Amino acid sequence: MRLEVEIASKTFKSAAGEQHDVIAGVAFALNAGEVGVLVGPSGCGKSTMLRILAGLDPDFQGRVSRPAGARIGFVFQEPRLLPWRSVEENVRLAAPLADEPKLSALFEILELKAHRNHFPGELSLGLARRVALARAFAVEPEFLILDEPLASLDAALASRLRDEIAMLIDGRSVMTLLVTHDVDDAVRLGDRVILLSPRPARVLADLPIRTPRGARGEVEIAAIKSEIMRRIDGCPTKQGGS
Amino acid sequence: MRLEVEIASKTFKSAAGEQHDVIAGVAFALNAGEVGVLVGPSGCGKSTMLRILAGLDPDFQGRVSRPAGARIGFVFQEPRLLPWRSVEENVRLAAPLADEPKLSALFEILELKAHRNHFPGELSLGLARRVALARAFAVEPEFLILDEPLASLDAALASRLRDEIAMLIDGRSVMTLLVTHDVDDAVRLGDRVILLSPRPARVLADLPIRTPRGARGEVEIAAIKSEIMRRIDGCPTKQGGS
Amino acid sequence: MARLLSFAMFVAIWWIASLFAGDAKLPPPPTVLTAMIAEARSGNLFFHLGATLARVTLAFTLAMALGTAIGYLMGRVRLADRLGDPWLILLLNLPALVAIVLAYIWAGLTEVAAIAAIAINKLPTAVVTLREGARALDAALDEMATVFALPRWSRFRHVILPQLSPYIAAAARSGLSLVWKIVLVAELLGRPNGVGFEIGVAFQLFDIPLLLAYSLSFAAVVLLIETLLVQPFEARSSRWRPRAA
Amino acid sequence: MARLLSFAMFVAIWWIASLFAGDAKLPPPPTVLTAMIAEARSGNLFFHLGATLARVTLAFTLAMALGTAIGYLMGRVRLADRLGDPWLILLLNLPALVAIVLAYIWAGLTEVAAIAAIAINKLPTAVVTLREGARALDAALDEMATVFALPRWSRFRHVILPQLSPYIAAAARSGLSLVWKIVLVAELLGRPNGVGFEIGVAFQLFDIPLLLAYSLSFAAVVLLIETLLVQPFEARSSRWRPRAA
Amino acid sequence: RVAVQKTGTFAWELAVIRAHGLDKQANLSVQVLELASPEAGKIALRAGNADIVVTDWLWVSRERGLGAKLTFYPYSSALGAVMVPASSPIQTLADLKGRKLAVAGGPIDKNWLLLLAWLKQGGIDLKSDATIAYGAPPLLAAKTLSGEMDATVNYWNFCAALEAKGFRRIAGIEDLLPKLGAKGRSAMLGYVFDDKWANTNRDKIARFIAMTRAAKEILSTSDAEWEKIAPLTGAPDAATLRAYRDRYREGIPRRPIADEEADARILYRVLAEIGGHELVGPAPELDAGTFYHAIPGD
Ligand SMILES: Nc1ncnc2c1ncn2[C@@H]1O[C@H](COP(=O)(O)OP(=O)(O)OP(=O)(O)O)[C@@H](O)[C@H]1O
Ligand SMILES: Nc1ncnc2c1ncn2[C@@H]1O[C@H](COP(=O)(O)OP(=O)(O)OP(=O)(O)O)[C@@H](O)[C@H]1O
Ligand SMILES: [Mg+2]
Ligand SMILES: [Mg+2]
Repeated sequence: MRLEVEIASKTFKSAAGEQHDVIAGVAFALNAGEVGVLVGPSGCGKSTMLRILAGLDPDFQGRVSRPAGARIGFVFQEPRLLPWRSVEENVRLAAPLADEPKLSALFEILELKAHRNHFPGELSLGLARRVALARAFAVEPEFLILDEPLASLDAALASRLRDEIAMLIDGRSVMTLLVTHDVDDAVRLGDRVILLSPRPARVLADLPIRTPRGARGEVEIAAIKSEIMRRIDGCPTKQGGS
Repeated sequence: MRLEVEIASKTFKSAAGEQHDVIAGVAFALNAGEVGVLVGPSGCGKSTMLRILAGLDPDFQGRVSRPAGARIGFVFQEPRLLPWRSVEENVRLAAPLADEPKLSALFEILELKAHRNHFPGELSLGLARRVALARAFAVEPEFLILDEPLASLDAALASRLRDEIAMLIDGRSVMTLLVTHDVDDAVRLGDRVILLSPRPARVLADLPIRTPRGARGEVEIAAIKSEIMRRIDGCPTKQGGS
Repeated sequence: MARLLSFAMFVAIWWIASLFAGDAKLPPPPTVLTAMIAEARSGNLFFHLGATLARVTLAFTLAMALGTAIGYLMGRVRLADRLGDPWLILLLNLPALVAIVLAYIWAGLTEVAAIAAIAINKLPTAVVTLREGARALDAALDEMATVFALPRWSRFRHVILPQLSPYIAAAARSGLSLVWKIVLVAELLGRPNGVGFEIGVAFQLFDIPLLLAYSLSFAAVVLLIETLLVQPFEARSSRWRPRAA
Repeated sequence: MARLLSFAMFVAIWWIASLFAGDAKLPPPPTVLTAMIAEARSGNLFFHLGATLARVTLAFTLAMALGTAIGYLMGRVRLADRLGDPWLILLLNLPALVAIVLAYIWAGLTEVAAIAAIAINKLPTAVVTLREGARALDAALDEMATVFALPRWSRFRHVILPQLSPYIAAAARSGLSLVWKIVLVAELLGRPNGVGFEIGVAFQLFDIPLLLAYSLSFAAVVLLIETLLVQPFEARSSRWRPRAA
Repeated sequence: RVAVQKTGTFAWELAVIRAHGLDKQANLSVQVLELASPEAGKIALRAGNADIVVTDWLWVSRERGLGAKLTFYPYSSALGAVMVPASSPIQTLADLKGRKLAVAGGPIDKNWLLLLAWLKQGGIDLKSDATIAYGAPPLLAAKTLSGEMDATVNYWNFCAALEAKGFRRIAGIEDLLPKLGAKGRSAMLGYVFDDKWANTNRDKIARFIAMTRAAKEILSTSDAEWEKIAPLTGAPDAATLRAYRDRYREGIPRRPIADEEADARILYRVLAEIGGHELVGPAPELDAGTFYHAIPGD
């Protein structure tokens, strides 16, 4: 199972009639069990690319070879829950095969136990995002797509969930694509970090991280982080701001 | 102008009929020109509190004295734009008094210039959030409420915007309430950091920062950060995870 | 409670109005009630009401089912909309009388002709409403359903139907009222029973109390169905909505 | 293009059907066209069409305006819904015939009575549709409008109206068709002109080509309005919607 | 002010009146309200938009019983007929047993009720012995023409049209009346107006009646006049027009009003018996004031 991406270009025609180039040549490949991380400025075309890779948008120039018939788990950038179905029903509808112990465990990890019977309109944004995560994990995906999965969560929970995601990916050979603005997350989770330019997106750098996730020391992580920061040219690191 | 908050309790009755206590006693005060930062775990009741403070939810136990008739600028946790109006119209509708140079400057800062005529459905989430920021700033608010304004933005842009927000607040005496999960943001922007417990929300600590925003050195910032981390008991810091 | 109050108010206003207008212009409630009871006693009321209800049920079900399907298609598929639109406007604006007369001419003075004619009259309004509903469907949820490979039925039931339901409710309510208006014409023109037939008779005799007795009986049946069946169901299925003040 | 094609198809099917059914059952297009041209020559067509259009316009505008306001209120305010609902169901299920007869008896065989009766028939279906629309309004946008203190008019125009617009479109289209059906009854029963009057005459004479000529003329007018006015406007105002495939 | 059905015979008369200036001679200003359906006239009268309409004494008496004081003056004795296709095996009314019968105007139509009453005397209950389709007169006429129905009981003008198309007239309803007790052709249709209005406009009514008599005279003597009003009748061919003309002429009432009233009284009883309470309302007898007597020369 392998994902091969070669998007020559993708343009949107806005309702006002203007042409917007969003992707201007992105090519990379991803093997089963690998985690690819996409990092790029806001509005550069990451979500657009994920939609293309998931097969939701056939209107682009280029070629994408996806594992045929693979179960996809997609955490969209917004929760995209069915407002008229309870939290539990939302998860069960996407994953009819998931059994009760599995769901219980997921809800436990994501701290959603008290909210099983809530409707999405009764959740905080962070809770809704966690439901979207539960849904994506419940389908036991072979291809996992995460669009900023840890945004809107507090630091403690985010760090716990990051570890859970890592565990999940390592446990089974899930092919994962992660979009994040958090370089720390990128380095701790990714096997390959793909840096994108501002719109229209091009690949600035494709950095493989060869040390296995579990074995990465703080020093190595800091080194890769500063390497990434350096590549995103002209960008002051967050730590050094103000 | 001063905000005084004394919420004894707030409960929601869910559609399934369960009672959910969301706030269990939160009291604090905020002066004009001050920035209060609310930090608390996801789902603890922060957004609920902001809605009460903005006068959107009168159904609670307690007392809130708000500056009467103050212009409010609210950045909701989701963008809440009118999908059928262009970016520019969305801003202009909320701020009919804003003139062209002002809008231009705002769009410039928020890197929205290319998207003025787009409809919200044609924006990335990060772009939409920036439009929501533009809208809140365009009204020249006397009371500014920001619910995770910098989520979904890349580190570089977020840091630049943080500086812009600081400048805006310092320039005029805006009373500001900020919700964030980023302790770094909290310490760099806030004059007072209010730590909240998990649901139902109580005030864990109300930490004033006496050094003016501009004069805070990296050392002092790190000290306050570790103080905050310590207070959020049992919580591993994000940096120390994995 | 509020419903009862409102109903009492209705009767009161009617009564007062009839006092002012005089018997000939508007019979007071007791007169109509007497007529209603007399018809009920003789069994006529139930016989005709039953006949009409059977026709209404059939035509309504037919038109709603077909209308929903066609409306959905026209809302989703651009080409279907383009092709179907002129037909739709034509059907929408075909007078009930013409449709019914043509149906009777072609299919004879039969039950089938009557029901088909009524259904054809109602169909386009259901299509038009559902088309708007289909156009307003949320693309984001659609993508979600596609990615998670929801089976066709589950997708229809859990993703699409709830979004269409306000449109279906509107089409059903106003559609029922339309069917009811048209069934009367159909019965008037060529059926030997039904409320429309009786109303035709009452009309020929200019018997206003009888006219009102039959009209109100039908309204009462619908009111009953609404109160006991439709509204509890609606309340249940819209629980998820944030409650308004 | 697709519209033209569809229209041509319609005429073709009609023609073929009339060949099979025979002149008596369904007159072929040229016969109807001849009748139409004859009526147009004599000026009758335009006179009656004009009279009916004037009535339709007035009654439609009245019913839509009032219906939108009441429907919005009932969708937003729980109490209004509770109080108004029984009345609504009653009005919905009041036969057109009864409403028209009562209106004529009270207000005389006047233009006002006719228009009021038609508007009253259409009103409840507009209310029912708009009520669903008002119930489905987005609370989040409402909060936004409150916080930013949008003036009343601006809030109505930019926040509420766009959300109601699919419901208004549905109510308008199906409502126009209802008004048209009812204006015919009203004209049949008590107006000395209008398409309904002519259709009544044609029916008494059982002149099917004339019947069709008048029916289709009206449909043609509506088709024209749709194509030239409504649809371009709709296309413009729904530009923001993500385009479907 | 008079209300007429645009396709009705009253409209023909009025056309003649106008063409010959009869209204001016009678010093009347006739405002005609043309309407498209038979029931519209009753609405017009009730709503006060017309002073005179044409309808039957049955309804007048019923309304009087219910409190609305209307009154009636004979206009036409033309009634419906039973029509069958030329080749039909039906020869007499008794043959209608077991056939498919189209009844115009519904179960309370006077033609139908009189037919029923007549057959009942012969021991036939057609209501249960035949397949009956009620419906709108024009539709049923068309249905009989197309052969879907074996026979139709219809209004005289539709019967005339059928006759012109070669249909056979089994019996005119007016022919049945003697057996039911009437002495002659009873004019069931008449001008109807309000008592009160009549009392204050006695003279006007007299002149109006005289004027319409003159018009009837013209129509009964002059064939050329029929050519002129042909477009009004909607007759598609000369044969139909001829049928209309003959039936119309037969229907002109020529009997003294007292005879009419006596017959009406008898027929009312017959109708009350067969049509029941639903038809005649609370009164079992023809209401005494139903007929208008103040016309000189009756
Ligand atoms: N309408 C409602 N009905 C029932 N419960 C609700 C409703 N709205 C919110 N809640 C509950 O209130 C709690 C607090 O929600 P709130 O949105 O204030 O959280 P938050 O602190 O903003 O979280 P986050 O950081 O995830 O945005 C949540 O547990 C949520 O489930
Ligand atoms: N339907 C559309 N029509 C026109 N332009 C669009 C459309 N959808 C997206 N775009 C444009 O494409 C660009 C990329 O959008 P995308 O959502 O992929 O960004 P992103 O990288 O995910 O950003 P973010 O980090 O803010 O989520 C944006 O500039 C946006 O304006
Ligand atoms: Mg994105
Ligand atoms: Mg929140």
